[in-house]
Amino acid sequence: MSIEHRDDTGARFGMWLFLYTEVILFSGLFILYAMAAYKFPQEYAEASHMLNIYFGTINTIVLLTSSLTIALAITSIQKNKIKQTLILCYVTIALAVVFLINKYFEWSAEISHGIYPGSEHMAELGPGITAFFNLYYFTAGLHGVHILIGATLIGVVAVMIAKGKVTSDRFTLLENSALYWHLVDLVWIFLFPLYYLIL
Amino acid sequence: MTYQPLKNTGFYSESPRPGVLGWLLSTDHKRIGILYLGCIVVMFLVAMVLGLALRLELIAPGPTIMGPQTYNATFTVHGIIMIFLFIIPSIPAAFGNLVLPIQIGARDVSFPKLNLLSWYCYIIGAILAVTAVFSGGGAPDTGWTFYVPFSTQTTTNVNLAVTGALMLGFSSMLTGINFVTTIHRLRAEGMGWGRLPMFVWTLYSTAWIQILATPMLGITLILIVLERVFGAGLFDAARGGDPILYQHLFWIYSHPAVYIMILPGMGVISEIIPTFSRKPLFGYWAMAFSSLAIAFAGSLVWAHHMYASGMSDFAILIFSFLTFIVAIPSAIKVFNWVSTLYKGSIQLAPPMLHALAFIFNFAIGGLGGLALGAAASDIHLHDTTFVVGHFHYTMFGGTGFAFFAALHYWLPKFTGRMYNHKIAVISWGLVFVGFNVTYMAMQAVGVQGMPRRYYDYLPEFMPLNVVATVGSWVLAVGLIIMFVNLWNGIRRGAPVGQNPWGSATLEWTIPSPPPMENFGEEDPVVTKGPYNYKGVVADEY
Amino acid sequence: MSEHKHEPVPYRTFILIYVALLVLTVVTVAVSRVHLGAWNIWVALTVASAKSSLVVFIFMHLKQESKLFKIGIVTLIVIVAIFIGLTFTDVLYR
Amino acid sequence: MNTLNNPTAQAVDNVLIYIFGFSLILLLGITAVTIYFVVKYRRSKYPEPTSDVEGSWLLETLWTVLPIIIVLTMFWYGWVNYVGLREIPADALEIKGTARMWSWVFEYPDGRKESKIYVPVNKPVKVELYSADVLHSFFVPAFRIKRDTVPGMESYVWFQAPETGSYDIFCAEYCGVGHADMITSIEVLSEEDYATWLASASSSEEPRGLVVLNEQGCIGCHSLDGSDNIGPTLFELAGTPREIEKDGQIIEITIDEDYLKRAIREPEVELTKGFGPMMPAYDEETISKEDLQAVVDYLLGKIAPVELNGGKLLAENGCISCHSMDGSEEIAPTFMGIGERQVTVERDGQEITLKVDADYLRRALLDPDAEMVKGFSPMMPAVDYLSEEEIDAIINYLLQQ
Ligand code: HEA
Ligand code: HEA
Ligand code: CUA
Ligand SMILES: [Cu+2]
Repeated sequence: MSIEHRDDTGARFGMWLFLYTEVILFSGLFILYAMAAYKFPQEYAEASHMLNIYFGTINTIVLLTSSLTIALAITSIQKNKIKQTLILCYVTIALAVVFLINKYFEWSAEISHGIYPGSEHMAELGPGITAFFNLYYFTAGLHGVHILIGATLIGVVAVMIAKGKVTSDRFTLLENSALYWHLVDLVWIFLFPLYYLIL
Repeated sequence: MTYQPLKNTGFYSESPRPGVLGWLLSTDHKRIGILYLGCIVVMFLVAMVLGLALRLELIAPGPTIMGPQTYNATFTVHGIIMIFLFIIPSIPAAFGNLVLPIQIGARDVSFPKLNLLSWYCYIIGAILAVTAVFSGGGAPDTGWTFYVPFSTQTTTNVNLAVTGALMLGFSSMLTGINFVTTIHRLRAEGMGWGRLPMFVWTLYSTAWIQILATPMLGITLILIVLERVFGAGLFDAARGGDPILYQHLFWIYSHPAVYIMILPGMGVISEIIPTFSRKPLFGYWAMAFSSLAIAFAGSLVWAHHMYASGMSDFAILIFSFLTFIVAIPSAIKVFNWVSTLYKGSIQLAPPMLHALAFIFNFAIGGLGGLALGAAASDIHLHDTTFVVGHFHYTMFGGTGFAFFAALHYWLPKFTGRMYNHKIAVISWGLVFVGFNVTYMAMQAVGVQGMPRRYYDYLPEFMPLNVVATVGSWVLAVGLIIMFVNLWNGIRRGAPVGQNPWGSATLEWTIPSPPPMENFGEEDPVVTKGPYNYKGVVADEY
Repeated sequence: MSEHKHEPVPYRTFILIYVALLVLTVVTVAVSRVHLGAWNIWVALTVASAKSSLVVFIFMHLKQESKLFKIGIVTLIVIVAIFIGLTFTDVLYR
Repeated sequence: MNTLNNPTAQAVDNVLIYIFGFSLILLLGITAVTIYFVVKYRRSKYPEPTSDVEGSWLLETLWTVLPIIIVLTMFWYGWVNYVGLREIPADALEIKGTARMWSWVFEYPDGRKESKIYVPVNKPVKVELYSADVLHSFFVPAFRIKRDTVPGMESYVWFQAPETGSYDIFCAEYCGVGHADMITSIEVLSEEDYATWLASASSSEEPRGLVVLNEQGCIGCHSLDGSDNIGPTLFELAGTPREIEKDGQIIEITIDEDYLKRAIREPEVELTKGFGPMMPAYDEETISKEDLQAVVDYLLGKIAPVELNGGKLLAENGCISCHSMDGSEEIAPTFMGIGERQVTVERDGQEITLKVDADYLRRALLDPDAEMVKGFSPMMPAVDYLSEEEIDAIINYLLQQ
């Protein structure tokens, strides 16, 4: 037995541990959110009204769908349906792109309203609202970065599937990038109500 | 002494790739361990020289060898290097990598490539931190705590330094993930949880802290950079932020971090004391669980750094209470170490001397921690040089000495050569005395009320400061002798057999230095506990 | 290393979960439009937790994983709760 | 550790002594046992261990429970005493303290601003703490009190001084280059001195320019005595040449009114060579036009030197606390009517009687013990720290009594 022995469970466990670190990373921002929300309840409600709930909801659905497709991809690779798997991966990536485009429109709309960190319009809106939007931009921004990483990961894995490096009995890489993608979804599941839905 | 070549050179000669690349691209845990060890020791020496400079400045009131700005930059860089580049990776990354897989009977860690990656993160972090000193707006002057709003306003090179710290955090995190997985998945046949050497237990607890606390540092530092670049004002009161929340986020990582520093050290001590008493570690399970307890309770006490910050009194009540609770597992450990000596057969070899010094220093540091943990007394002691004394006692007197102990204990194993014992003992004496003189004086002047981070002070604080500075010279001499002696040992010490100390853990059952893949053809099967010295004999050197 | 291969999860399960998630999404949005004062945030969080547990257990296969994985998750949640909770002891009583 | 008999210090010292005491016992105990074992069970004496106990749950529980009890007492004692530091006596005198890089301003109920705290003896004092820029910390070792000043947040400390005297205030939270120089003091005055201090609307006596320099904390970085520390000194500026750095290049100028005004309103534009851009800009709100003029005039020496007031000096330097103005002579001769008085003094052994005059008074001030007034014991410190002018002022004042 050599060191290149194979330990899929170990690999998955390692990935989970990595996801823990991601959760803590975001929890830092959620701590800041909670404290400010306690300090400025009214301002928070006001501010979240300024966000466009339709963008938010659409993106939620987009992400949930992408989560589904990547989950299906794993089953289909286990069933050794390579072609189907690839398609599911591509759909997932496509949805990621849709999400980002959507975000782009949303942000450009807000920025055109002069709502962005450090703008003088924000300064006029007062501390509570400023705090809300600062956090909103940083949290959503960090989440966006994760979307990019996740999509790239899935892209790489897709290539490896096509090349036959990832197969029906050696697909831990796909599983792990899927896990990562689900985490991105999880973060959004909390981000969405906290920023778009509080009244 | 006359130079004798080694009979086998183990993993130094066997390598898929020859030459430098064989090191820089190696995924072998021993080679990575050596890489870490080298960098860490260099960083240590650099930061030590800075520490010496700090003491020199404080030998008299007023600017003696440097002005305020230089002094602030010096203790900041000293602190950053010592914390992020020396002490946090010191034992886990260096000795953890070298020893852990062998001790559990594995051929490598679970993710060798990740392991190499984490070393590169360390190097990048180190480079960023060093360039921060010599480039742009000048060396950072925020203190290693990067407190806002000062850290977001100062014109010095904070961004680079912070990014460096970020990379180092990432490196430490990856090591943590690697170790937890390794310990869960790669234990050899028969290596049940009850047979893990205590060093493995402590590394396991440490790894969990590294995983669950480090990301908080990540986000905090990211926010500082964003704050400086976009001027967002997340911690700016005028814009709905809260400077004290920064301190919470920072300490949520940085208090657990102090247990990242001490736990592996405790592990080393728990290996050495049984070995040199030829007697099982007293209270194995108590020791194992107290390690986990420290890791867990350690994440509940962060705000004891903030009693004077304007935090709510209720929080002070809670955190003061929890702080005292976290002292208990440490107490248990101390008592168990001492009991291990009882009716043993004690040999005062250099590693053992360092281990005993560890107990003494750590006791002083920790008991000092109690005075800091109590609400009323901390109000007086907070941000005085007493705190500086406290953490040098725990970090240097504790982890530092554990690091020296580990060097004296394991270097023969991984270099195949033995250093000169007489000189080792002498240097130990000097370091021990110099250390205590230096930091006892520092603690005393702190109780008198001298604030920390002062390059200049009132005359009444002078006598003790002089004592401390003189002490640091003794310390310096001792350390230089120690490092030179170790270096000579590595270069041309007498070759040693596979078990010079008569230890019972697995790493001593294979040649020194160990071969690639550690164990021969078939995997080891463990049949006895880590501290069962029956029939184990130390071979001559 | 004994590698127990767990059976592929049928497509149907995933689809059902997906539908459930969509329903829950609609629910939060709907609830958030009616005024419940402080309750809104709690409802929102409960639903979010429900959604995330669905994702974690089914989509992420936690259901099939060994006990170790589950203990890990619990630890994580406890730690996050501690971080947020203890921070509140300051901010709430300042 | 000098235990001071003031409430806050007592509270803290109780805890310190309790914990340090316990710690010492524990440390000595543990060390003693360790050394005993190491010596007794040394390998030369016992080649093999004489026992192979693996542990004892009895002991484990013992040394888990005992320490818990010990530390809980420490915790509770620490907490109750801490509460004492936060509960302010009702009749406390309130002073508003603001920290800024790198100096303190203390505002009194009557709106007067000083860079020191003046309080009457034995009166509880509450200091409300604010910060104008970054974190600082109000630390008085003698009273064992410390509290950060946080921008956008109010906090406080309280203390009560049973003895007159001067107590150092440090800044204990790191705040940049000036951190170590951010030192001022609490002046605890006797009832009557405090009264005189209140009466003497002190600030109005000094030229307005100097007052502003003190209030705004300029003195924190710019010395008045010619020594450069964080900022260039303000000593004898008029007409002196300066190398300044303006957008990139170094130019030589001679200091004049406009330059000084620019240097205060927008310091970062023209930097004096060798100094970093650290000085905050002072706009109309902080320093009004008039004050700016006053400052510049003062700096350029355009105003008559201050008329030193001997009476005030006596009060400030605490002479009044021993030498009364009303004829009473508990500790030392009274100042009342000292101008035309005969005194009998004891000079190296023999007694002599002499008429009080300028040089007698000078001798008495600079070397009090050489000529002791009959019936009084030597206890007065030589006031040689006073400047020539100040001593003259005092002497003139006394002779007029
Ligand atoms: C290795 C690092 C390390 C370790 C192990 C510790 C251990 C402890 N520390 Fe320390 N600490 C630091 C590193 C460390 N610390 C650093 C770096 C800072 C300053 C950061 C900065 O501001 O720059 C700091 C600051 C610090 C503060 C804040 C001070 C201030 O700024 O106001 C406090 C306050 O509670 C504290 C408490 C403690 C306690 C209670 C322990 C306990 O874990 C100690 C437990 C150990 C013992 C109790 C002794 C051994 C036991 C016995 C001898 C048996 C008998 C004991 C009993 C019966 C109880 N530490
Ligand atoms: C592991 C951690 C560690 C270690 C080992 C040390 C070691 C030392 N430290 Fe420091 N120290 C910190 C961590 C550490 N420090 C931290 C975190 C801070 C807080 C920073 C902040 O406030 O932000 C601090 C702050 C700090 C201060 C307080 C600054 C202030 O608040 O005003 C002082 C002052 O004396 C000091 C001194 C020293 C000294 C004299 C040593 C001595 O132990 C050094 C001994 C070594 C020598 C005397 C030199 C030996 C020479 C050689 C080994 C060979 C030479 C090699 C070459 C020439 C290549 N340190
Ligand atoms: Cu102000 Cu330190
Ligand atoms: Cu701590």
